[in-house]
Amino acid sequence: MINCIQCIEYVMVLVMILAAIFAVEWKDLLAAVVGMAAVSLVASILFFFLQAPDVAMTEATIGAAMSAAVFIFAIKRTQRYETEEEEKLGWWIRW
Amino acid sequence: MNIGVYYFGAISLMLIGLYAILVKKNLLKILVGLSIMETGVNLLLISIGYIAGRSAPILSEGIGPNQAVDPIPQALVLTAIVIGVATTALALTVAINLYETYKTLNIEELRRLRG
Amino acid sequence: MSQYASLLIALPLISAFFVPIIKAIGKKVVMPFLVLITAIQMGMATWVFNEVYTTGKPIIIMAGGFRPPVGINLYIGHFAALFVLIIAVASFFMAIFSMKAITVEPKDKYAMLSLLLMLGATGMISTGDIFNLFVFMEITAISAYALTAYNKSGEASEAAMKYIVLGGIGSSFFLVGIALIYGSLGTLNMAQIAQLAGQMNPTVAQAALAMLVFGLGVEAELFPLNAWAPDAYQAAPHPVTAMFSAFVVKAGLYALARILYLTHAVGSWGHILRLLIILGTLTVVIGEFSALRQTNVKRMFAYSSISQVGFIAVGFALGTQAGVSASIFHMVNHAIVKALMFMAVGYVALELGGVTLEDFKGLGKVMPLTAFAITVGAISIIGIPLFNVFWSKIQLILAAMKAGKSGVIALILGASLVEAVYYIRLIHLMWFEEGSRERTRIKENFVFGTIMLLLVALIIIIGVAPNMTWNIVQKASADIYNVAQYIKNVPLLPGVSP
Amino acid sequence: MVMKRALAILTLLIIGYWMASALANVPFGADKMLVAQYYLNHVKAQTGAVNAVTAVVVNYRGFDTLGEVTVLFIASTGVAALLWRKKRERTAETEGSIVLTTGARLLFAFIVLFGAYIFIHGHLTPGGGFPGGATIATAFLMLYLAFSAYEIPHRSFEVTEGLAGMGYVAVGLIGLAIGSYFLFDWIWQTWGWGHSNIGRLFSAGFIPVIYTIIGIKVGTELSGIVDSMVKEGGE
Repeated sequence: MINCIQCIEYVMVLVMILAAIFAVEWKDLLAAVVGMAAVSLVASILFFFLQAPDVAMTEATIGAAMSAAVFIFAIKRTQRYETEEEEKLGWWIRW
Repeated sequence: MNIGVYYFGAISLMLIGLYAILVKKNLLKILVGLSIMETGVNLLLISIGYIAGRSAPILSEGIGPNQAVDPIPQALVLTAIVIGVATTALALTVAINLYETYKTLNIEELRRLRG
Repeated sequence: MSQYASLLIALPLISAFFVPIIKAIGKKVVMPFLVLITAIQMGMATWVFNEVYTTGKPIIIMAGGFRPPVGINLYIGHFAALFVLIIAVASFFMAIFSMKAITVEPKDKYAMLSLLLMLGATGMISTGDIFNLFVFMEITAISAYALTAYNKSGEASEAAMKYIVLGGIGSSFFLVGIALIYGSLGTLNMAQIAQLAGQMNPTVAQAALAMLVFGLGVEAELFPLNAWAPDAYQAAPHPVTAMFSAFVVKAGLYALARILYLTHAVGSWGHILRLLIILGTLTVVIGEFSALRQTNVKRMFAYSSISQVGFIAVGFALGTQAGVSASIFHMVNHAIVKALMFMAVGYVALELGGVTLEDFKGLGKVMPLTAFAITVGAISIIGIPLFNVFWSKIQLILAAMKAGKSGVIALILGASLVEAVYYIRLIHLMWFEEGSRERTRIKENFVFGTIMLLLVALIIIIGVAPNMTWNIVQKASADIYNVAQYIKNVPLLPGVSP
Repeated sequence: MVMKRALAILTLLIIGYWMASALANVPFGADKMLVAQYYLNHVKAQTGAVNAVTAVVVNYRGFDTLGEVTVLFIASTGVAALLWRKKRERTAETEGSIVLTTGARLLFAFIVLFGAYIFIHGHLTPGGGFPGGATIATAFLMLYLAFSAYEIPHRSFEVTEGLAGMGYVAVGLIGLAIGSYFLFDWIWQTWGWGHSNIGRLFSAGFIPVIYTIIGIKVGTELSGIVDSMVKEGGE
């Protein structure tokens, strides 16, 4: 028997995972950052469910708002789109 | 193996972030992955501190010491969030400097340019 | 009275915060201020060292006046006292070196960051709480990221980027390890973790320890996570490179050893030792062979430094007190030698503008004192008798013999052979070959020459009469190995236990 | 490349399975408190705070918080050091729309006040120095977005930041002098101020003092980071 609070939890976790996947896969970096902020926001709601209001507030202001703002400034000073090329394993693994 | 939905969410976020770090080539994308991974770790810590049926550790409004969840992981996560944002800001600064030198954020290109 | 040792943390912190105000007064004062603060820190560290080694009791600092499992405590035992002193001395020398070696603006930010790097390493070595260890590790790491990228060249930025990404992965892993330990024991205090470690579920313990080892592997430069190190060593400002090699990596190794031995009661401890021995061996092998084909001398020293770190990790992974003692002895010797060598290389780079092998041809005629210092360091690190590293390598071999690990002996001997090849090549280049360009003799800086000669003297003193240092080192290793004594030393609050 | 991507996913799945099998032994929702139970039992008497998280952050684990403040300080210093150029100025050309500019003027004071409220009441309600400081930084961020020529007075912000940090350490050192422990809560434990009004504003020893310091520091630091990121270097 699944009660309603539990459905909300399942839906929230699902939304969070989907947002994370989109944030990683979108080629438009601005959209990716918005996805990342969405992950943080949903996570902060989950923190509320887990009885951690302090953490939820901090995550919403610092984790979502400030870090997204800093990311957007960085995108403004660099480039907005990921260039399309074949993908290889990260370069710091190789010497 | 019975793990709750919160543990599942936290582990998934960490794996998605790690995937981005390992596979993606755009530096900003890698940093997005790092940030997602940190969120996952924070969620994991908070859900370890949760105790079923108890409320937030604010001891007014008739909540006694035996009716509150664990405050320590929450204090730890406060620290971890701030540390995460500090790392992100510094990393983005380094990325801006890299872009101004090489005019690209693609790590393969960076390797080639440096020779 | 002993609570005043908390000034070791408070002083660098408050002076780092004071730098913006100093800058408003006058920009010229910033670098002398850095030297002054590190000198005071050195004085305090000497006092603490003296206090700990004469009374034989560790100094326990309780922040906020709460007894340990409730509040955070600092534990300055024999090991921490020794290494806090080494950190302070190295920082003092490098602060003097920085006055000349740092030319890129903004210098006031450099002063703040290097003070905080010193603070982070000091805190990592002296803390007695596992999450506090994480916080100090992040302080060290983030100031190290910023200092690596300080020169703002493309190479420096790329090295810092590698470091940040690997460090980010490492710190996440470390935090997961902490979460698992906290979830199964309900405490974060190191002494209490050691007390309760036997109750941990072996699966959880194995996962948690592996996570912690990987998380610390970034700072401790163990194999899969040390790809940042050569780049960062090469691109960072010269005093910063010396500080990295002299104490940042040591702090990481210490944390590794401390956590490893605290949890020796858990069921799956043997697996973790085996993991660490494999990682250490790979670190040595890859470091040595990469060093062999470098043409940039600073990078070559960086690889050599990495392989020494591998020795130290292998020594800790032997799981015996002899192994721990040998490793700590090697840490001390390596700190001295590498501080000397990176400082000398940095000085050469400052005077000649480059550090490729080509620049080092005929260095003996251009900068004889510096060339002499590098020669002594190189001879020492190969492991020639009457120099300090010889004794720690011998101790490592003896410890491996006692533990019955013949593979480790072969590893150390083989690696020493490879080291001999590239260091003797360098020495030959410096003294017996003519440079292509005609260069006149450079008048070497008196202060830097004095520092280098001091370090050379230290190398030879330890090499000729190792017994005094060896005694100190053995006390320090008992501090790490003897966990029962560690638990007894920390005044745990009696009410808080299951 | 599909091959490498599959390999990465496989590795990640192995790590995930391994972590999940460890976590299965740390059951979700169970009572695992040891030290935390002590905190919950004694928090009101020992620190005077109603919000246990705040007490843990500022009193019991004050060292961590000092470190955390330091980390943020390093980040803002590092960002300023790495983006340092001879001459730097803002390059935004378009002024914000009339709605944004008017709104920013109106809201600025309210947001700053709200941030101050959050950090002053940290020992009573959720929140504290970090979210409060971030809220204040958001107000400055809004000014940056609304006005193309706006700049924070960064010289004085830098000095404020340093002074706030020194203030934190100084509070700790006063504790060392009065109560002989670094970061000792002298206002609550030695002077015994506010014991009679737990749950109201003037209680909880030095928690409001430290949270005010942290709030100011975090606010100036985050605004400083924004300032460094917005301005581009000229030649």
